[in-house]
Amino acid sequence: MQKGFQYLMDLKELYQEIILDHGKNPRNKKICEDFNKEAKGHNPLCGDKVHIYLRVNKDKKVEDISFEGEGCAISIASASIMTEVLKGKEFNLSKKILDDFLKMLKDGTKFQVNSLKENEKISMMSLSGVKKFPMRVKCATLAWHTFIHAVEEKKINANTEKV
Amino acid sequence: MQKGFQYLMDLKELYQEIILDHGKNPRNKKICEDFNKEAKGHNPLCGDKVHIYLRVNKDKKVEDISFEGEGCAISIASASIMTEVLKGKEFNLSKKILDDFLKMLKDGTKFQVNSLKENEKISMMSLSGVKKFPMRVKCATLAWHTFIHAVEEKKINANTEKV
Amino acid sequence: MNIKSVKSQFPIFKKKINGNSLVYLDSANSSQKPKAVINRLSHFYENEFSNVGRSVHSLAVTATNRFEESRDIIKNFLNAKHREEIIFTKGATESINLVASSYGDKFMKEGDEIILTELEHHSNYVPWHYLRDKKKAVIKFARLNENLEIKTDEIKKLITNKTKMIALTHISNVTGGISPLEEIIDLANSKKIPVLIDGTQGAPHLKLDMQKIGCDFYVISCHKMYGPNGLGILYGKKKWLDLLPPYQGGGGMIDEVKKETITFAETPTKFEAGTMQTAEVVAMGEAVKFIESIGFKTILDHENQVLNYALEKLKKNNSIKLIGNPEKKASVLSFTIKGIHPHDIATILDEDGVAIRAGHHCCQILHEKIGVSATARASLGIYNDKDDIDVLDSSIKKCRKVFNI
Amino acid sequence: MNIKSVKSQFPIFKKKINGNSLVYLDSANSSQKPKAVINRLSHFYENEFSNVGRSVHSLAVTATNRFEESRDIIKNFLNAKHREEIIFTKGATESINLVASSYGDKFMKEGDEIILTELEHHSNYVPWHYLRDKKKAVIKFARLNENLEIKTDEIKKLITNKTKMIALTHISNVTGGISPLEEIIDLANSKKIPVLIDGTQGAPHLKLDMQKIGCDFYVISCHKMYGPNGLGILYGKKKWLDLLPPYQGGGGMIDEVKKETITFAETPTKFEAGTMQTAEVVAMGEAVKFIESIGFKTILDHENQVLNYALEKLKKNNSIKLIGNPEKKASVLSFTIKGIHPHDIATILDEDGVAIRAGHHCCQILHEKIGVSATARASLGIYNDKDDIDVLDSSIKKCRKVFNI
Ligand SMILES: Cc1ncc(COP(=O)(O)O)c(C=O)c1O
Ligand SMILES: Cc1ncc(COP(=O)(O)O)c(C=O)c1O
Repeated sequence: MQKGFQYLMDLKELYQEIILDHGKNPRNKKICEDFNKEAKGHNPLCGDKVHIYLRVNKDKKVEDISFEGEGCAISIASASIMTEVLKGKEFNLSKKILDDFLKMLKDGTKFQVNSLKENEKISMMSLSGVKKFPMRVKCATLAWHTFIHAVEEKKINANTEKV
Repeated sequence: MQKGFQYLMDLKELYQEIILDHGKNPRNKKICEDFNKEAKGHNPLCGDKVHIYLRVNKDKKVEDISFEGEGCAISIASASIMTEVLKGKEFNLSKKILDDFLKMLKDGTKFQVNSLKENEKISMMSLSGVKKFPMRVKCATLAWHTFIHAVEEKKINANTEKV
Repeated sequence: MNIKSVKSQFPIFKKKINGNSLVYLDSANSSQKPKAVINRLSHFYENEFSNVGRSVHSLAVTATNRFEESRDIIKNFLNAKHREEIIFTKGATESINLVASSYGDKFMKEGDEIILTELEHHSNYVPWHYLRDKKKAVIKFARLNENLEIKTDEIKKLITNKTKMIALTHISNVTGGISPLEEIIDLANSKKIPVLIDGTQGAPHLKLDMQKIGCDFYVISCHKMYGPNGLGILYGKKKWLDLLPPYQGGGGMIDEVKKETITFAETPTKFEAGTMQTAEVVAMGEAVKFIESIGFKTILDHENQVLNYALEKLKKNNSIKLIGNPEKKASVLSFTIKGIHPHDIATILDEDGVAIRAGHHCCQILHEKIGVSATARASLGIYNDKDDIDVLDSSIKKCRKVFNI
Repeated sequence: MNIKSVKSQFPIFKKKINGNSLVYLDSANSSQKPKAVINRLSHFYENEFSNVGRSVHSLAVTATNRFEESRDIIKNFLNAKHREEIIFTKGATESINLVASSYGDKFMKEGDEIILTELEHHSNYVPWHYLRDKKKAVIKFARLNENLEIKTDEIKKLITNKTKMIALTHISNVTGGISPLEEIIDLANSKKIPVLIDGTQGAPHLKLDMQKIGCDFYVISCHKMYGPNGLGILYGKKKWLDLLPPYQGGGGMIDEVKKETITFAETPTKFEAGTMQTAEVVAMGEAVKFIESIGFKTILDHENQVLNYALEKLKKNNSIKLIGNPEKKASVLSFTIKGIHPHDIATILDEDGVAIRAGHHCCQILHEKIGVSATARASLGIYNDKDDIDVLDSSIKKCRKVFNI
């Protein structure tokens, strides 16, 4: 039962209050006004879908960001958290934050980006519980990969099968 | 070694003098004159090939029969023996003889056709050694199946894969 | 049926999942394997292994005999008329690709129509989609009724004199609904339209009789019926298999090869290109023996009991919505819980050792129809019992706790 | 290399054939399996079995991880650049069919030319023949020299600006000749013509490095390299795999499915339709580990020693004619004996437990060229030693006795 107990703890960590909150009441879940970049993402195995909208200014700053989509608590919470964290940030910084996020999910490394605010870190870290649930990592990363597709204006949809 | 010895005996039975003789000096290995029926047969697994030629008269009697082909001792001997046995016989009788031959190879049953001469029986029975060598049964039956194809004027080649 | 003794034949149930006994409710995805099948594989590799049909040495003779014996076992199991009607493939998916490609190449032209249903698995749609692309053919989807059942009338409506194929599933892998094959095949026969049955979910749960069913093609995946991975069966009426061109090309399926021309062997050989899955074919013979050792009637009775028990129990749980309500149903139970995504359900259930599947189950058309992108699915095998359902039920209740709803 | 200890890892050698020890000289047909591979299969079925990539429960996660780990193992084994360049198929035959179909559909048109050689196995001809039929393409066969070797010049001669594919074998399954890949691929690259290498016989006997070889496609059958039945590998350069349309359609390889349109996943997923051979893929990882545990250099040295010993010995036997005399040669030895058909040879050798193959070895074009319809073939695996060759030699001598010549 030792292992069963550990797993229960893992589950509680996976579905932290903050995730459940973002999952139930996602922020920026809409089509943002005057968006000028967008991309769709899809996780073919479970059917999770996300559509990211960005309004980017000449200085490559994300003035506004929003999403639409459907999926599990993890993927919706992750998209919601992402929009909160990346809004107002520059492209290059965004990419670094994304790297940090992916690395955290992969091997738990600490964030490299210094400018992240404490609450941003906390909300990103709330997703670190997926580390113990390998099949759920794709749920947590879908929105982020799709963001990159939007930024780079890739023609093909983001597809977690690939990444 | 008991089993090894038995097998050696089986081998001697398979390659009886009479088989080796027909294999080395096949009878009726040519294109017979004025043939009016023919068929090709093929064993795709080993590459054995046979081409049967028949001259049949109005009374459905096999006036002449011959073959060309290449293959192992068993298949050549079998074709050679077949031509000797079936020459001069009527279609219907030939089919009965063929049935007898196939049954002998399958379960060793005695011949039903009474009119077979002793030397015909002996040469046909010389092929019964293949019973113990299942993969070689197709070699022994190729010519016979092809004969039926010739008689029935089937469009497709006889193919031991099928039978 | 003594479920304990059946279950004990499946080694995997000795395993603990997160400290709990395994409650395997994902058999529609792939079934677990009995010891006899696993042992047959090992035994074959350890004692009898050789390539089949291509050598004359003793090992090859044995292997070839075992291989062809399996074909006979399966022929009898399906009550096919001829052994040449049994073709070994990689799986149901390849079987359907084979038919769509070979039949399509030979018999379809621009504007010809294929009738599918909204219930089909992607494997019974994508290959026809290729054909649509290639031949400029038309695909029509028969609509399901409110219970998500296939109704013969809906198919009848779509038939025209251009209809060249009707392809539908025997049992839905989402609703568990059993299709009215008899009616549909009678209808199709009367119009001389060939019918392909996707039997991937049918074969593990229903007694099959090809001569009685009367379909032209029936496809099976062995891994869903207690058999090995990587093996499928295509049953086809001999009259069709004789007519169809070969599918893949390679060793073993030819008659004669020259630089300018190639002639092909006859069925089943012409459809079995390259080295076959000898060990798997032999092991599949053992899977059929395993099924027959219990008996289909016993299996059906048992699975139906467990299914009905599950339906009763889950219907009492107000937070659950069942997907589809077919009158005739077997072994599959899909559902959603308001406010909790199926993926999250699956993760939480897994904590208790309950293995279910979440997603669209390769049926996106159906999911689009019902307006959800994913559902949770519990599906039964011969080894499940009412205790499994009790664990499922209490585990489902836990989901709401984790989600605080 | 301690041959005794290697051989002892293969359970089949405990078996007696007609009272004798098994002398297995049919590895070019299919190799025997080491205990580790057989055990990995059983272990997977008994402890880890689940369908991959389609469920989120623990078993499925484990199975998916094992499956994808195997892809990595194979990627490293072949030194491919990307893991997406490794596609699992049913066998070499399917791999070639896949390329011929997908590449052909997209890149070939009427009058385009494919260059093959007279040495090719039917599996590397029939799929191109289909393409010839379908696209009205042209197949040209590069001629072999008197030693039955492929020469780059003969290929060069055939190249025109319509040449769209060069497909040839790495090692011949009849002569054992090793093709001059480097030269040929350099030539093809300089003309921007893609090259497919049939590595079915190459992979078990040579250290492979895809980035060094530089071919566009390389195909492998796992059952010939100590791995399980029913599994093949297609290596393809990513730039091609990204461009090629999918092959079979079904579950798992799609992106989104609607009634009118379907979009597909990316490589390798788009080429892996339907339920994959999970257990076999996992076991293949073990086969690679087995090979690597001995080391390719050791294997090569050992096999070459045995091969040279065999060549020496058989050349002394005047009644034997060896087929082909390639300068660079590996592991295969085909021959004829005047007056005795290869089938009869195989039957007589089998008496002594010697398993060889007799026939055209799926190379009818080659056999037509040399003017015999069948040859006898002894082929080596890692488990053969000089003792095996001694038994072979004395057994061959016996043939003449049985035939009284
Ligand atoms: C050179 C060569 N190519 C292709 C093949 C086909 O391999 P498989 O039958 O495993 O698909 C073989 C083996 O039969 C071979 O020896
Ligand atoms: C109804 C149905 N059809 C077809 C398939 C495809 O079977 P496979 O993936 O084994 O080829 C499946 C299983 O995934 C199925 O449930």
